[in-house]
Amino acid sequence: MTLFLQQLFNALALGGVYALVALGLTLVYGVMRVPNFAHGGLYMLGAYFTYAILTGLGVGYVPALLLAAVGVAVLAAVLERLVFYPLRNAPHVHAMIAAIGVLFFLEAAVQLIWGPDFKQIAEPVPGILNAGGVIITWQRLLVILASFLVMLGLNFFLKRTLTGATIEAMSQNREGARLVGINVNRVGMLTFAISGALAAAAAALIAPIISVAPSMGEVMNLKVFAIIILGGMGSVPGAIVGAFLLAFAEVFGGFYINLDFADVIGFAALVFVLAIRPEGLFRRGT
Amino acid sequence: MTRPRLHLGLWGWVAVFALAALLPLFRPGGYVLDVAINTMIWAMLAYGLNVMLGYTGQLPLAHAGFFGIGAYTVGILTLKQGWNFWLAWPAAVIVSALGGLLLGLVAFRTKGDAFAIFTLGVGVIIALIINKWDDLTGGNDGLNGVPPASSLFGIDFSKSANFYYVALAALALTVLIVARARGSVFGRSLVAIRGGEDLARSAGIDVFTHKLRALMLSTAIAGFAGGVYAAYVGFLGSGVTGPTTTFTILLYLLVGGVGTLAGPLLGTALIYVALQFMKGLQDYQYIVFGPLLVLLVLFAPQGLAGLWDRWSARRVQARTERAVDHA
Amino acid sequence: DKVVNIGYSGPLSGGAAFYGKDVQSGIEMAIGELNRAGGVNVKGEKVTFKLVSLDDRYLPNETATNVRRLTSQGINVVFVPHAGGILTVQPLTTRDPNFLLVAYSSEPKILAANNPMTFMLPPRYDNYLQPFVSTQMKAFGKKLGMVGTTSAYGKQWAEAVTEEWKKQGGTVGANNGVDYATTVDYSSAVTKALAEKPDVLFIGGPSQPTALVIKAAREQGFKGGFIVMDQAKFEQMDTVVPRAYLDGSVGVLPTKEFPGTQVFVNQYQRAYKKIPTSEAALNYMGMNVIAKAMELAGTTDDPQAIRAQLNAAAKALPQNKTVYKLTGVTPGGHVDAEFLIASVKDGKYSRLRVNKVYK
Amino acid sequence: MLEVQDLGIRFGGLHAVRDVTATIPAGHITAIIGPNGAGKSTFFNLISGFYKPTSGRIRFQGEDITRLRTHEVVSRGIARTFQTTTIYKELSVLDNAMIGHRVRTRAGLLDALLRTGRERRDEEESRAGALRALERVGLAAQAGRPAGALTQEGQKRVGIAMALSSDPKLLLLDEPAAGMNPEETVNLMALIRELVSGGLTVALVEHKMSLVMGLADGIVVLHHGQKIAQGTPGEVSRDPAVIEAYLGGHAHGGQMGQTITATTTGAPRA
Amino acid sequence: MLEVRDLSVKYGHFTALHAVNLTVNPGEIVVLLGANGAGKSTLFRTLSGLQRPSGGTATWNGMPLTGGKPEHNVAHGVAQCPEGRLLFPDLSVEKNLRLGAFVHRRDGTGTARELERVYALFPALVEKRAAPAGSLSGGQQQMVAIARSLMARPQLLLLDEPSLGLAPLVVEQVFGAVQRVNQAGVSVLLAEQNAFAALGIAHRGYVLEGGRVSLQGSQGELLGDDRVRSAYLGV
Ligand SMILES: Nc1ncnc2c1ncn2[C@@H]1O[C@H](COP(=O)(O)OP(=O)(O)OP(=O)(O)O)[C@@H](O)[C@H]1O
Ligand SMILES: Nc1ncnc2c1ncn2[C@@H]1O[C@H](COP(=O)(O)OP(=O)(O)OP(=O)(O)O)[C@@H](O)[C@H]1O
Ligand SMILES: CC(C)C[C@H](N)C(=O)O
Ligand SMILES: [Mg+2]
Ligand SMILES: [Mg+2]
Repeated sequence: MTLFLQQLFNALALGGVYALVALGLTLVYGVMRVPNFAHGGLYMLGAYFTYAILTGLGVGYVPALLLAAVGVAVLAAVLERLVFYPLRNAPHVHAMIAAIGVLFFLEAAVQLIWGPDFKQIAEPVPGILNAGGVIITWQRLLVILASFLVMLGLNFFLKRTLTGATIEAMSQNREGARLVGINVNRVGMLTFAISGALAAAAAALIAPIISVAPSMGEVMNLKVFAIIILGGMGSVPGAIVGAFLLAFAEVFGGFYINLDFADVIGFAALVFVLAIRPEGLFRRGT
Repeated sequence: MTRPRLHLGLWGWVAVFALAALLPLFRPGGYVLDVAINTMIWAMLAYGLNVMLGYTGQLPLAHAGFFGIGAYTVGILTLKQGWNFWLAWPAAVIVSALGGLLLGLVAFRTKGDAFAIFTLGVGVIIALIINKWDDLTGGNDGLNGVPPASSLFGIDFSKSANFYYVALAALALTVLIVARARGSVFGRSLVAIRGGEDLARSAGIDVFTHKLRALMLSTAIAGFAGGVYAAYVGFLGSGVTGPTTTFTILLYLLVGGVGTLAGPLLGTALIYVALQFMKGLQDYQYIVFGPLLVLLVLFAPQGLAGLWDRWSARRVQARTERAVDHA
Repeated sequence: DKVVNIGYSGPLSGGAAFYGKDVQSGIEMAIGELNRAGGVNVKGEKVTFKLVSLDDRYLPNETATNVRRLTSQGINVVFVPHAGGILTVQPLTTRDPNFLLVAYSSEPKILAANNPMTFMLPPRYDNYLQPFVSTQMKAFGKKLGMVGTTSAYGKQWAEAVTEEWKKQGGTVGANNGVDYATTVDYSSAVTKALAEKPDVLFIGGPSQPTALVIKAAREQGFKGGFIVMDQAKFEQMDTVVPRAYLDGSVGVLPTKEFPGTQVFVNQYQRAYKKIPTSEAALNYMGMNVIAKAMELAGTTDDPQAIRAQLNAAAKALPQNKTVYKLTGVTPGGHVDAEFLIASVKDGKYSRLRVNKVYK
Repeated sequence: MLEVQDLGIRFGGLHAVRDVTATIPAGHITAIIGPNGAGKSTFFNLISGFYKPTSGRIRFQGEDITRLRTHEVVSRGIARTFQTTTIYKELSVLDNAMIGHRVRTRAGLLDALLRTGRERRDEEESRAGALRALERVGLAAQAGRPAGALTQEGQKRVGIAMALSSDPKLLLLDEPAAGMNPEETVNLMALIRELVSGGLTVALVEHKMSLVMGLADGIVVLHHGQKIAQGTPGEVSRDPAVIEAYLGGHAHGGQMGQTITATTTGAPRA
Repeated sequence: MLEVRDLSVKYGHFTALHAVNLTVNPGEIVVLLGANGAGKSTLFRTLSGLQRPSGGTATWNGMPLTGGKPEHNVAHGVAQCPEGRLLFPDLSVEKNLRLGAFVHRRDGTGTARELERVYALFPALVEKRAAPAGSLSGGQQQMVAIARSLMARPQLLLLDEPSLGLAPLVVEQVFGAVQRVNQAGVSVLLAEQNAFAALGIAHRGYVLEGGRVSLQGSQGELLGDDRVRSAYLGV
């Protein structure tokens, strides 16, 4: 039982991070119809920004996280302007290839600036919490809490604010959004910025647990794409549910079945679900 | 808007292949032949992808997986079962085609982006299975020492210069097959599916079966290319069967021109060679290559074939304008 | 004056770039020193060197293409730092044109191929097994847990260590190996391994992830010992986790703890601002041996002749170029150098004895 | 010719078509009318095999086609057009029509690769069949042009030609006159009449009462997925249920079913 | 007042509008007749700022509408109910309507008042206010589209074929609503195939043929014109 609880916390932390990264991806897909393969690059950049701010500015962890989120958000908005906006009417493959180009560039640039070696970010609250045999590090607790907080905030933003509604409106009908007076360019940039900020926050949260390396975005990329398909492309609740499903499949699948196949289990679940529900778990109405 | 065509014409193709056949006569270094053979292998893969993306309008991102299935079939049969390459190769084509059939039965329940990413998931799984099935595939170690193509009619194909002709013939056959498939009653139906599945269905086209056949053709070509690869490189690792390879091939195709007959070859040759040059840049190679990709999609969205079309259209226009001026 | 190009094909981008760069730095440093000293004297001609590096992203097929490219540029010596690539290009060494393959990998299969043109630098990893296992079994107990990486190399290691552990009378738990390259969070793998209550954990892969596995294990209350695969380096791990976490581990002795490596360590740190590991050190030595062998053979473009002089060159290598004590090169093409392993106790390294050495 | 019995389909909680029993007699023009969302297009989608009904059965020329897939339905002789004009705009008019003829050909991938006799025969036949269809809709002269370059009305005809080249016995037209002006509508009516006199059976959905009343031999009225009336145009336009649900002020008088009553009434009538 | 002067629009090489001139005076309903592809929607899209003209001007009370910024046009009182409705299908009817008032987002009470007015205009929407717009029938969706354009409190309403695909009964309702909106002081430019109904409520009209204005006149003049009668009224 303690073992189960222990793994539960592991899965929750992992799922929280997956969810934050996947949410940005699904928003961008929903609004811009761009399968943004550079998203993993933004996540990776978030970790490096955090690292650079921590070591360079000497500020605390939380300000570093926020600054990194802002930094990546700005960068994502610039990317939207320079790359994806001009491609908004092109077939999806084009945006996809461009996104891959961006990913290549980001990875190479980071390797050039910070070197190919792994960077380490110290845990802001080191140590562990031992609750009746269930051992959880403070950082994991922080990851879980912070990711839930961010998700709640995002949900409030999308459902309860007019700006949030403009994002949803644009994801459903771009021309219609323009006709009611929404500045779709601004919403597009805003969406990219939000997705960048979410990815960066996720990276900053998990960075102290994992190691930071230029290629860290590639693995995340595959996982979050699996997640948003699982959840239904463009669906916000789908991304969250998909993220936790994948995390649970990986952790518990690895635990009860075979660790060697932990990664396969996630994708196998994806293929399985899609074979039964081709439109994903949360299909968007038409 | 019509798709660019980049017509070489029958004689154009004959000329291209005749010229290519002369290459080994100049006794170029092993490297030139290596690049040429690699280009041909990847171009074949791009042709296979084009059958799906260019003609049928579906983007299967498990393509490299089928390349891997073909390559490993040849590798396992020749290395472990002692088969002759010339038997193992057709077997690889059949196995990949059957793999395509299995994939299609499930994957064609999804459409559009979901299909693309579903197949991406399958691609990841294929690569992972190849990676984990140690007993069969050698797992992470890979299969080392896959024998080169056995001699045939007294020709020793372990020599690069001779094997070059095998690759060249395979590429020629691929182009021929793809051209025939495209210009047929069957091919027109694929184009109809690309243009709109519901419409194609209501026009009486058995969309599912056509997509399935197209996917099988596509994966068969991938397996065909995989066979050449296995015999040529002599080593098989799971790394090359994953999504990175698929995306690279997609890139070649996009650069050349999706849906065209010359595009896959053109794009592969250009990018593969350009990447070889860029290797010298080491740390800077992707700093250059990444933005190059972006610029390419931004400014030449139809690929080289599109540029060619635009250019020749301008020439035609200029000519007619001149004619008008003189009149 | 003549400039001789030396080839290198290794991972310079992607997940393994870190490793590939360390190897590259070692070769580069050797070349830099040789050139600054005016090069070497080959049959009365001054010869300097230039390193031509190509990225292969750890993919063997890319290695093959790179090697063909390098050799058709007239390059006779090529360094490759991964078992997969080495095994792939080994058959090419004796085809036209011949070249000397400098193999940086401790995989014994490389020697088993009996390739006449291979020059293998690191000690075979099977040397480590017996002392690692006996030390840890004595110190902690008879139950071994497995959390190694699942790379080709890692799996070989895991198998070998399992066999040795059983041979010495211990029991081995389920293999919980994870791919250190794709796993986001190691703690669930560690939790699973620890559920079997092992006394010793087998771990290892690249240094940083390995350190994180140690961290996860210690945080979850693991008090036992670690057997650390030779790919992971203590000197890199202790920048990631407190030295105290490493207590009770056995692994390769950090390069700077070797007697007589001070010169190399200082110069390397000055030049590259990186931790000097055996990646850099062994390749540095390898390059120097080759330069010396060219001198002795009186040729820069006959790889057979150069290969024939490797043993003599190793023996004649000046003291200041020797990082690890070098006794020669075996007829099979393997460097016969000192290698040291250590266990960590109270933050200090203490060397372990090796009884029988495989060459 | 076509009989449906207790036909129904539900989407989630919505019963889009429910217990519809009706016949489409051979050689006639049958119109399906009803308010927006009544289930008319869904009804067509059921017949043409696009949707699988959740209840009921469909018989065509005595054969049960309820479970057949779309292309099988087409091969039995039922062709359709879509509510919004859908054709292959980037392909030539001829190609569009040839695609429509696919169902009458058998050449597959292997035939294509081996250039068999069947491949060549089928290609010839497709061309001939397509040209015949273009002839019937009056587009033979435009065969080589890209379909997208044609006028809206021309594109509608391409859509019909595509349907015709599958040699159908029954043609389903979903709002063929939507967005057409009266002049074009009259031309379309003439075309439909011609097709019927050539032996074709036609069923159509249309909101333009001018066309419906001027063309249909029989009318089926759907409302909330159910059939609320069936009969001749005269009968249906006097049916109070139809007037209330659908026709409003159009039941009597008005030029070709169009009135200017809105000017004066303003408020919707009860 | 809407003034369109020599407005031309090109799609690539194809010219969809050739130097079109047209005015809508305050308080007027002006109908735009024309065959399919005559350029009606192109004109509307241009007036909304969705499409850039290749020449000429369009001004609303002196302010140019052709700057390529639809949000600017909406904010200045020119709202369009587009062909094809362009609703937000997953959002509720009410959210659709509220987004229609996006340009008045600082004025919550004004929006609330307007919301009540459009509900009064289209009572059928009241019970559907929480339903996703995509689940409504075609006619109801058309009402939402018109209501949404009204939420922007336009002074000029551009209606592009509001009767397309609607049941006759619903067409009546829609035209009735347009008339009431106009009576409340909103100028209306209305494109229609349904020429009879449209001319019935319009003050003046234009006929567009092949991207050119071929005819213009008052309601009576157009209803009496032989060409109009044969081509658009089918008489
Ligand atoms: N694929 C579907 N999924 C869910 N609901 C659907 C689907 N297709 C149609 N519907 C619903 O079924 C009902 C009937 O739709 P249908 O398209 O048949 O109406 P119609 O009579 O053709 O209307 P119109 O005259 O506006 O074209 C509508 O409420 C519609 O929203
Ligand atoms: N985006 C576009 N690209 C190219 N051509 C276009 C585009 N939109 C419209 N056209 C062409 O411009 C012409 C005018 O089209 P428009 O949609 O304005 O006509 P309309 O009068 O609104 O017709 P309808 O009654 O069918 O709505 C048509 O020939 C059409 O094919
Ligand atoms: C530790 C290293 C010498 C082994 C190397 N990573 C290989 O792939 O063989
Ligand atoms: Mg309909
Ligand atoms: Mg229009």
